[in-house]
Amino acid sequence: MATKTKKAETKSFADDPINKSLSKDDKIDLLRQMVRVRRFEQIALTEYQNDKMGGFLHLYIGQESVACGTISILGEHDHVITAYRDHGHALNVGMGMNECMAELFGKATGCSKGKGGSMHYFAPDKNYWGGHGIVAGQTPLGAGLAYGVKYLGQKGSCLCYLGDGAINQGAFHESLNLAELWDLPVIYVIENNGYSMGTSQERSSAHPKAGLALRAEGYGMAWDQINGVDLYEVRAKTKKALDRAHNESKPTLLEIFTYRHKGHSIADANADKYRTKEEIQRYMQEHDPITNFKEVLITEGIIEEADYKNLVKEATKEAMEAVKFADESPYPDVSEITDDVYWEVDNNTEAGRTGKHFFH
Amino acid sequence: MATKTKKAETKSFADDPINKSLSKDDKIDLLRQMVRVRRFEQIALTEYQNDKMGGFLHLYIGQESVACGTISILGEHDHVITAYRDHGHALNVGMGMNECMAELFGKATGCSKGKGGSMHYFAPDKNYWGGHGIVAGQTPLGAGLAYGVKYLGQKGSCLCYLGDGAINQGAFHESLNLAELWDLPVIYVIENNGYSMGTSQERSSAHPKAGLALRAEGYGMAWDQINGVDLYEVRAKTKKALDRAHNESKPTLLEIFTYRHKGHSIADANADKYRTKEEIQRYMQEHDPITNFKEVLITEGIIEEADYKNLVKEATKEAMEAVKFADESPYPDVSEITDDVYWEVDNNTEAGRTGKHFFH
Amino acid sequence: MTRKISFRDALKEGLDEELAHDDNVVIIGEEVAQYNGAYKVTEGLWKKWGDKRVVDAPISEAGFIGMGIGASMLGIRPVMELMFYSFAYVAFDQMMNNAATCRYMSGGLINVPIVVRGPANGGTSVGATHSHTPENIFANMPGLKVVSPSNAYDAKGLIKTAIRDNDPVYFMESTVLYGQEWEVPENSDLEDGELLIPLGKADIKREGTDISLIGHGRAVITSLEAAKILEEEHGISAEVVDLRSIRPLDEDTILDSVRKTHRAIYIEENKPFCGVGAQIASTIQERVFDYLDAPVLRITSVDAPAIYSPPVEKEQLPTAADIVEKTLSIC
Amino acid sequence: MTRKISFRDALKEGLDEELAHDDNVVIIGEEVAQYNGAYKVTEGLWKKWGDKRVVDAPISEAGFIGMGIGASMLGIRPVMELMFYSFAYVAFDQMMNNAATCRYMSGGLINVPIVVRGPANGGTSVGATHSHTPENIFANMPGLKVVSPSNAYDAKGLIKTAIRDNDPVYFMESTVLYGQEWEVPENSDLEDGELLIPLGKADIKREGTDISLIGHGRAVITSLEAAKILEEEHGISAEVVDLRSIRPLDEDTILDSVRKTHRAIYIEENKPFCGVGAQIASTIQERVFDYLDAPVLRITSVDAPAIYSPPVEKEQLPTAADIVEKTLSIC
Ligand SMILES: Cc1ncc(C[n+]2csc(CCOP(=O)(O)OP(=O)(O)O)c2C)c(N)n1
Ligand SMILES: Cc1ncc(C[n+]2csc(CCOP(=O)(O)OP(=O)(O)O)c2C)c(N)n1
Ligand SMILES: [Mg+2]
Ligand SMILES: [Mg+2]
Repeated sequence: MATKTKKAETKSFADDPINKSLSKDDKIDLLRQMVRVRRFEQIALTEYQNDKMGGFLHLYIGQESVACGTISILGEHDHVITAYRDHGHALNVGMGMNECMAELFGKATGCSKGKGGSMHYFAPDKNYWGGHGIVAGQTPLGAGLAYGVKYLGQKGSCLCYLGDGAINQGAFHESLNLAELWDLPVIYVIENNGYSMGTSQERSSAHPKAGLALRAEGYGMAWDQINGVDLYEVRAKTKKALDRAHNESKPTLLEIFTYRHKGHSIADANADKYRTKEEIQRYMQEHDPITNFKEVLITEGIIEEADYKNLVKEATKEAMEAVKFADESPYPDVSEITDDVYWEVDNNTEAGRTGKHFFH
Repeated sequence: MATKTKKAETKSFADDPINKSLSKDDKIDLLRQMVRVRRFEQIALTEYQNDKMGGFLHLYIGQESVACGTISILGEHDHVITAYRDHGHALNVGMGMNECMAELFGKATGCSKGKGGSMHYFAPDKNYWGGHGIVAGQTPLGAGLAYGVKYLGQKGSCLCYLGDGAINQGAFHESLNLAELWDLPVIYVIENNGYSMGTSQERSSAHPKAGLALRAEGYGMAWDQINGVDLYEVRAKTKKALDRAHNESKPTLLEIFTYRHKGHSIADANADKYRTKEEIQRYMQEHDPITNFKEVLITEGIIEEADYKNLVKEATKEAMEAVKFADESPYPDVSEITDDVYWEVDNNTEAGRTGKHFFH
Repeated sequence: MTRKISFRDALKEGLDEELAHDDNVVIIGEEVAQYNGAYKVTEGLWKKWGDKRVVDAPISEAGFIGMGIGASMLGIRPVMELMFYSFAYVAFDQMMNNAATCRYMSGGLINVPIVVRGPANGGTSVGATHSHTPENIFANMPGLKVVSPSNAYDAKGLIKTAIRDNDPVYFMESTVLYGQEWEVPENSDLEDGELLIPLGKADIKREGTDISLIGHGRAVITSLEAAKILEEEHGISAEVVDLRSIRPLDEDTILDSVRKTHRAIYIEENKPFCGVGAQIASTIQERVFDYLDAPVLRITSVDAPAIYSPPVEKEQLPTAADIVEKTLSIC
Repeated sequence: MTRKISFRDALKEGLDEELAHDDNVVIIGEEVAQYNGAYKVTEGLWKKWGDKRVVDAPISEAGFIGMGIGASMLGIRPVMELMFYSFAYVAFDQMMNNAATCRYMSGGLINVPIVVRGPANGGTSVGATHSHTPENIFANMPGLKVVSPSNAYDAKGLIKTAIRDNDPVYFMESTVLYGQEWEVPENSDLEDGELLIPLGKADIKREGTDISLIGHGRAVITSLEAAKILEEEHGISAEVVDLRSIRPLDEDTILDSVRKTHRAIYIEENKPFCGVGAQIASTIQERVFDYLDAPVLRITSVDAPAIYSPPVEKEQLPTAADIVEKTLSIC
């Protein structure tokens, strides 16, 4: 499922203007971003096992190129919203490891003050609108962010990510129709990792052989498919969609083939039952987007193996410092449970002071 | 929008086995059915204006060939479910004018004891499962009826009707995916009359030029488009879908082009504002399915104009008698408001007698 | 202050004024623009304000309300019409989760200044699926606000405030009231130049000393009828308290009234189980137990899905006679 | 009767027995078959019963629950799992309208023997959108039945009855209880050969004379803890009443208990506004007003969306200490 594009084709995407214009440092930065995401999550996983957090932890490991590639081309009025597997997007829009780790620990210093947890990272100041737990529930919001950008007269867009399982929710279908009907500059990105929890794509989605992106056809919407292993391809093809959004105010449906190395979430005990060990191994060894891009940069003569090791070391250090930060931060106070429910109450406005808002 | 097939093509559908096998009487019966539906509704409309009923009245006038043609080919294990514009389907499955008219009048003798009204006709004994008011809300039910038929090991199907506006509801999309994924013998029939209330198809649905049925492609589902003016075509093409359901247990999405002569409902004061008078006139005069089929039967030498007049007279008489029946029937008693809520209570079972079920 | 206008026109005026007041206000819903609104609440607004500000939506309530929620995060102030509030049920996840919890789950970084309005009432023979009255259901969810005006004056003042509120406000009307008229002042007759009624302030619609008839929406009008009969035919002085907004809730006004009258009935057109009346009755007995001379009673719709049959449905909803009878049972 | 099994296994036994009892019972839900259930409630059932009887669904709750409703009209008895009951919100229209009103709108020609089950609880740090507890919301709708067992024994007996019931039953569980064990008899130890508990019968989980602690679901377990503390540390004898089913509701048992104790607190993990406790408190004061020595009090979750922070969420839910404190305030 995951990799349709052959190695040979890859070359051409490197030559795409959006990639050609990258400086050496830019390229190293892209690799660094992916490494940061991976190390952040690997260390978060350890801390989960150390009982530092609760609830869910959906790891992005294996899919780093998708968030990194797509977000790396965004500009001032481009917005991002995704589902619960949201750490990669968060770090790529520029959120710090500290507030992200502290959120996992349920600390008041977390990006959501410990109120959202792993599934609910937010950074509106960075055009990042979450982190959403209800499958496909974010897809109308994505249309809305695009609607807002357009309404405000800005040249912008919204990138809205969803999983291959999420395409079967009604809200997504309604969003596609609205997006095409109203010319909303939204780009829906299906991160197709082949599985929704333990259910393979074939068992959850009826679709023509060509793939899930074909769902766009019924709406007359533009679509494309991308080999997610290749960061250059992700950037090049997403750029086309972004141009369509910026210049024509038209939506696109992208299907990016990718793979998650770990289980659905930390609680997924069956991760190597519904997928063969061989399949997992193959993706980890032959189709890892980080390894792939590292090798591209080595081939391009931009880095050496040692530089890569150094990136890993730096990212590890950063993540460990985030753990320390999270560890040392306080939990929210019980009295703060009812903060952040109503804007008017939080801001102590006349409206917030009128009538009773809470009833326990 | 409505009529794509040219007159010339029509001939061939008359020769389709499903139509060839019709006796003269069968053909007259088909015409009679359409005439009955029309007269029933025209007289219901008058009675509405006489203040005999309340709420909504969505007339099927102009679309009669769709219910008549599709339902006329059904067998023992084929089920029918539709939306609120449900009188045509009801009479075609064999419901009587009496219980249908009485339902409009809100009488206890109505098919739903006066509890459902115009939008909610039911006759499970005739495989007719309503009559549903929430747009597209019936589409998962339709999948479920097909699921039930299949589960019970019967060779059957479910015909599930919806409007062109209804295709944009999430529940419909979810139903399409389930139907194709699980090989459910359901036939979704889009009765495309070009408008959802005052909104034209172009303003409500994004779709490729070829039409709404193309929505099926994203699911790899079979589809077809039908000129609803031609009863023979409706029967012939629906038969193919029915065979697919019976023999392969596979779903089909049909788009039948049709037109409603009246407003969306009796309350639609704008019926000739969002559509030009010329358009309405054109459909009434040139594309009326009853006139069309009457002419076909005259051309075939099966009836003469006078026979048709007679059919109209009979249907009028039947409808007027239904009015009388409805008029003379009692309203449900106020004490019956809480009947028909719980099966266990209605049947006075142990479960129905245990605990409090009602709280006013 | 002698001008009388309909509930419908009062709403329309409120919407029109807010469209003028803030460029970011946009009205979205099925048939709200070119068709002028299924119930004509938005009549003329599309003509006046154009395609950008008044938008016809396809039949995709989850999609377009969710879209409105997303847009509101960027500062747009969408006023969404549900043709019937019953259709909220296909948009329920968007309305309960995305509207109510995004602020919370982001630790207060987001707010959702959206209004979702439309009729939530029975009594018009449109059947069970079109007659839901989900005031209690939405008010159950912290993060949401729920408003239910009983008359044209309140409707205008409350819709304007709702649109300016920075939290999601669900505004539930009654088609039965749309055509009825009440006094609504011209702006030129108002000191502030416009009519704004705060959320969270109940209104004593009639003063009384013997019993408090408390309710929201059209039930308040029925209660006023009953109060008249009680006074004229039974010499009972009933106070009628109109919640106006259900969340935030003006408990003080309710409790003060009961402290004075020592008796209370909650009247609503909603279904009984866990209705708004349950919340209010429970609160009254908890907070002013010693003032009560009788249990707090409740009047609701007869507990079944809405029946179609027009004359019978009238009896399913609370009537003035029901209120008089219940009042006499404790007065 | 010494066998102890977990709440999870009790449910599984109930499902397994009903799969055997009636060929038309079919289990449908996300990950219920090959994955063995997200919470392992259906573990082993797919292996035992095969593809026809235990079915994995795509993430389309409105679609597959609506489908189940349609199938149930033909006599199939679908038992649908919601991985979290919170996901009912995307299927809300199907669950409120099609399940609850088709019987009514057809004048009684149809019945919908469906069960929709799954966990509805907070307390596991899964955040606001995954921690909804909509007992009150579904019980508001006539035509629906709502069940919320507090322990393994009840879970088994109630799920079996729910599946055999000819009306739609919404069955709400708690992941927090899944792993806990209770005594559940082997069928061979039962006179009738199987465990069936009627809906609409509350259960006195502990007898007492000074106060009635009434609740449903896990709040009953918390109440039992509190009752022990009250007895041991304060000499107060608390009676604990477990509703088991919320609709139908066993008002008699509740009222009898209060007639005896003269004091009552309703405890639930739901949000307060229009919660089940509001309904019960309102009923108690209305029906046994003169027996009450104190107002009926309520304990609920702290009124905000569910907070993630694990240690803080513990404090958002009712604790035994909360119950003890409230009890002492009126005893
Ligand atoms: C409406 C809803 N149904 C079910 C779930 C439970 N759930 C969470 S993630 C998931 C699988 C989603 O798979 P996919 O969309 O492919 O995304 P991936 O996890 O692979 O990134 C499920 C079933 C949910 N959160 N929301
Ligand atoms: C969920 C929902 N939204 C809105 C409505 C109001 N409504 C009833 S019919 C209708 C138009 C439907 O048009 P279409 O599907 O084309 O069917 P037609 O009336 O043309 O037969 C609308 C908007 C509804 N009943 N349910
Ligand atoms: Mg996936
Ligand atoms: Mg139409």
